[in-house]
Amino acid sequence: MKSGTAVHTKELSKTDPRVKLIAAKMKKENYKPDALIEILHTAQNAYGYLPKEVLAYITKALHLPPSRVYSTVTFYHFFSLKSKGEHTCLVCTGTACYVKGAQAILNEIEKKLGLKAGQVSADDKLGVQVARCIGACGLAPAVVLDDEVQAKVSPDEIIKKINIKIGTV
Amino acid sequence: MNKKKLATVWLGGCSGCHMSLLDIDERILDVAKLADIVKSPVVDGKEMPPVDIALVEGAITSDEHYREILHIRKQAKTLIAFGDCAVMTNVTGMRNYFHLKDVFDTAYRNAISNDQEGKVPDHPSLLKLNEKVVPLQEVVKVDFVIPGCPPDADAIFYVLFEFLHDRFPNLSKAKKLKYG
Amino acid sequence: MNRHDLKTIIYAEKTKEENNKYRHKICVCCGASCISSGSEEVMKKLQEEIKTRGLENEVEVVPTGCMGPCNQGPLMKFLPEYNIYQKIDCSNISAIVQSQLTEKKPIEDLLLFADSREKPFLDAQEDPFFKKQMKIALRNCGHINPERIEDYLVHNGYQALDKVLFEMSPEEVIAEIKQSRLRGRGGAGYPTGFKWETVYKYVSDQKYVICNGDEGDPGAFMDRSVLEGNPHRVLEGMAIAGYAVGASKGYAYIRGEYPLAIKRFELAIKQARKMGLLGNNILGTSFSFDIEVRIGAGAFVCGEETALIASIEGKRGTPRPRPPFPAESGLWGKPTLINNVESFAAISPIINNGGEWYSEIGTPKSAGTKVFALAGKIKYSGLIEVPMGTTLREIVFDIGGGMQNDADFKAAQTGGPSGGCIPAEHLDVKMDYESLVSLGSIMGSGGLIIMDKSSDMVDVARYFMEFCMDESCGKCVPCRVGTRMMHDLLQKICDNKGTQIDLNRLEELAVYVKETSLCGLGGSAPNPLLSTLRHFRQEYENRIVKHD
Amino acid sequence: MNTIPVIINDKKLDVDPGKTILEVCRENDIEMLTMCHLKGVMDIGACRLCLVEVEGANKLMSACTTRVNANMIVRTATDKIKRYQRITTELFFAERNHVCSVCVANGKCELQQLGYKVELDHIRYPHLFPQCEVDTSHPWYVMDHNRCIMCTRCVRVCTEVEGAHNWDVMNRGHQVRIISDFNTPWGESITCTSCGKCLHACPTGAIWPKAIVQGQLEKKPEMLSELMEKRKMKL
Repeated sequence: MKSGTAVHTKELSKTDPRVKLIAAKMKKENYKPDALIEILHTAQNAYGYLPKEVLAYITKALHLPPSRVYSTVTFYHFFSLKSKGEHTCLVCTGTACYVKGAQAILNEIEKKLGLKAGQVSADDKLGVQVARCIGACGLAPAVVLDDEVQAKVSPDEIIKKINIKIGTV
Repeated sequence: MNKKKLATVWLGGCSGCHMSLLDIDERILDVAKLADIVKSPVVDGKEMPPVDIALVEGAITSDEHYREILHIRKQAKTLIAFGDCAVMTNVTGMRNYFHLKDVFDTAYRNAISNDQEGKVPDHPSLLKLNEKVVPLQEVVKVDFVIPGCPPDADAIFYVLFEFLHDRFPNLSKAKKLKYG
Repeated sequence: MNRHDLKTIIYAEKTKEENNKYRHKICVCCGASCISSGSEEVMKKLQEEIKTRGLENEVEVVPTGCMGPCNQGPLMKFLPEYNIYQKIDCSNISAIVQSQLTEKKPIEDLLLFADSREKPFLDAQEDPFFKKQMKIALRNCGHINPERIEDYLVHNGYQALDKVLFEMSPEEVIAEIKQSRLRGRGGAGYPTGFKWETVYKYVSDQKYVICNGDEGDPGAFMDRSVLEGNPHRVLEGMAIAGYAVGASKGYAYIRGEYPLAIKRFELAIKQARKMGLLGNNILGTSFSFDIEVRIGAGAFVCGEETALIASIEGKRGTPRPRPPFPAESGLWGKPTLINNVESFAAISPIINNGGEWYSEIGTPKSAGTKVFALAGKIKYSGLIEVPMGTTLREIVFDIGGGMQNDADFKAAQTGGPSGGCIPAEHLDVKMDYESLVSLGSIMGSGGLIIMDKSSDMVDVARYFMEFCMDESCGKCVPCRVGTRMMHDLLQKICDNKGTQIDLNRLEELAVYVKETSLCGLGGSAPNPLLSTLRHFRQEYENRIVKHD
Repeated sequence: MNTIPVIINDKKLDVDPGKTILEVCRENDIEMLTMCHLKGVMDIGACRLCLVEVEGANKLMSACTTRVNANMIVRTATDKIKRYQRITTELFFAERNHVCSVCVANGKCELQQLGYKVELDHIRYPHLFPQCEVDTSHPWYVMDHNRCIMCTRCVRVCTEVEGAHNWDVMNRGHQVRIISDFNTPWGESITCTSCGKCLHACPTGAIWPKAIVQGQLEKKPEMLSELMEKRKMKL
């Protein structure tokens, strides 16, 4: 069986401020299909990811074929169809960070926390991701912990910081 | 002219290629004039002596096949991958899309027809399946390939006949290239 | 606003600057890198300190764009002395201000590179890191507040736009750019003037100008720094291009990973619109031009121009075969000019100083300067700008201060995943388009990663191949399957399981993918592999299983 | 109409300007290998089988997307091109799970024919053996991703000919897959009209009607091309 997403999903609440945000953005862009990516950015910022009912909502409003929206969403790595966890740990694996030990950080996270890149912990507390380059090469190796850049970190340090975040210390 | 020595071997396959070999019918007599079949599932020879030509059916699926193909390579002057399984794993390789453990579970533990015991056989005398099935070329140097599932008897005879006359066959030029 | 109004504003701002009541100017680097190491906190603390000392009327504190030595941040610069302090700790600020402003002498121990040079240079301009550089694209980065259009205006901002609108015809602008011999800074090095001329020649009711700021090479941050440090310069370049080719609409496509650059560029657009430097009838002329920002969503292939166009149109960023080139049929099928951020940043100095001036910088075939993002196992990493033709040795050992821990230089990777490596025996190679190609590498957008003996070149090739495999759009067969196949084979060799046959297959596939791929991503994906094979073949051979 | 001279494989031809190299070759019985091309729908130049050498061009050009110019000199069958066509075919076979012997399209498959044409007797590269789904949710049809070569002919036919846009492509790189709607099981699609055009557009045994078994598939891709021609005439 296919594990897909049905198009018919529950309606979104019109009073949800996040829905209002997306509605306003679509109106501002005149419901033009070419603004799809801009609108997806707005939705992703509001929800942290792109829930299926939000995609269905946008698809309907822009009169786009569902597969066209889904194909665009899955093409760009910025967009996520899954919740990324309450706290996020983004390990930069750009060349400079790679040369300076990004892999060791990932290995340590896997060893100590049992999470590989792209995974979210069972309790949804922590999500681990990798970035191709966050452009902070002078600070390599760099890790972004909940939007905060941790510069020149060692594997031990980052584990400590994560543990403080998720409250296991 | 000295008679050549010919062997045919059955590894990870369904023996369909050997059936097709038998389909060369009376032309087997032409082959017999030029070569002795010294080892084959259809004759009595069980050891693998040094041979001029070895037709190998089937892919490499286990530790036993692996040892066997290395031995065949040592013994054979010309090693021919015989049929789609030997050439590109074909049906034998269809388990490669899954983990071996899942394959065993499906066959022995979760199958409707099992006797409720659901045990994966593990007797030491049984061969051990490799995680992935590979075609012959991944393990040894292969001198010629006859694809097809099974290859047509005409194609098999053509290839044998050419090799037995010390010529190098060309299936494509002979319009006998076929898969499936 | 018309031309006269603009002149009035500039005059007023300049007068203010000349009658400067401030004795000192303190620049705090607020590039993304320094912000990450805490420069906003430094900024706040510094302002408090100035206030406590009652110096608000004597000292001006300015947040600026990137100053260059990014791994020494946060950075703080005192003008006019040009003393730069590095790795500012908030607890030191009081002492620094006391020493600089009251005792009139710098604290040497805290100056830039004090911990790594025998003696730091008091005037940072004398430091080889800066002395060997020549800043054109980055000219005002690190000096002006990127969030104030007035700062840019005082530094000759929008003078070039003014000049082309009132004194030059589009043909003359194109001729000037052609004379400058500027080549596209995005990587391929196509002559910018010719590109402009081609778009200019197509007749259409609508044309577009696109600024490619989808800097995707891992290890490259030139465009980000320019956009963050001096967004108006890029904006001005785009407007001039719009005038020259006859476009009234521009798009700036900026990576989603650069929120600060997006914020500052959007602010710059707002400010420029307000001043009448964007929008309808710019400076009272009949020329109208407006810019919209489009945010990238994390796809390296969108740096390829046809993929970028698809992305702006709200679709999957997959490239299409060329011809037709975007100059003929681009965004929504209209003639479209696409240039890189750094190329646009070079336009206004060329107009102000003349094409001839620019063409005399650099080498005969590669004119001008190039910005590099210096990173890896080097003492001073960061953002630098040098004349074309500067040798790799000068960049690594003079500007970069040599190797970290004085290790031996092994190789430099240029052009990221599309480029190649330069081994130690070619340290004296001139950094220009042709010389790099002759070594099997490319200029690329300017990422420069320095590696020492600890880097395993087969693993480096595997790393870049993995990148290309993940970033392949999946449209054409050679790139979609070929990069995966090459990656798997490289992984096998890295795991010490590869054979000579695998190596042969790898080489054959590399040439095949290079020649048959639909776009530049696939066309250059084998470059790191081919160049490491060329210069470090032994490392591959050593990994190979020898069959009996 | 004025014609322009071109030279293809050392043969001088006078052809209509505006045509693609592929069209010109096909009209003049010059054999061209293609996979993603389907007459009547937009060409995308993705399979790279129709690459030709054009004198003066610094790279190989896809014949399906390149228009002829006056005095163009084209070569379609050099050793290099033949070698590359073979590698492309090998990569097609190695990418997904093509088992001809159990396939509905066996004997009528365009990929199989391609293999014979490039004289491919074995694949030198390791097979990737990806895990692919078989979508049997549609009442009449099956979508088997094991046999899909990502030519996207179904996507283009569904969008351009039928106008339904049920199909599209998700993900990128080697993880691309054809999807209906939001990666919805085909049988639950709200856009599919069940017209069956994708079936005939598909060059392999990836899309097929449930009523048939191994080796029985009949496809009529030329019907789709004809349909587009008829529509043009009506306009």
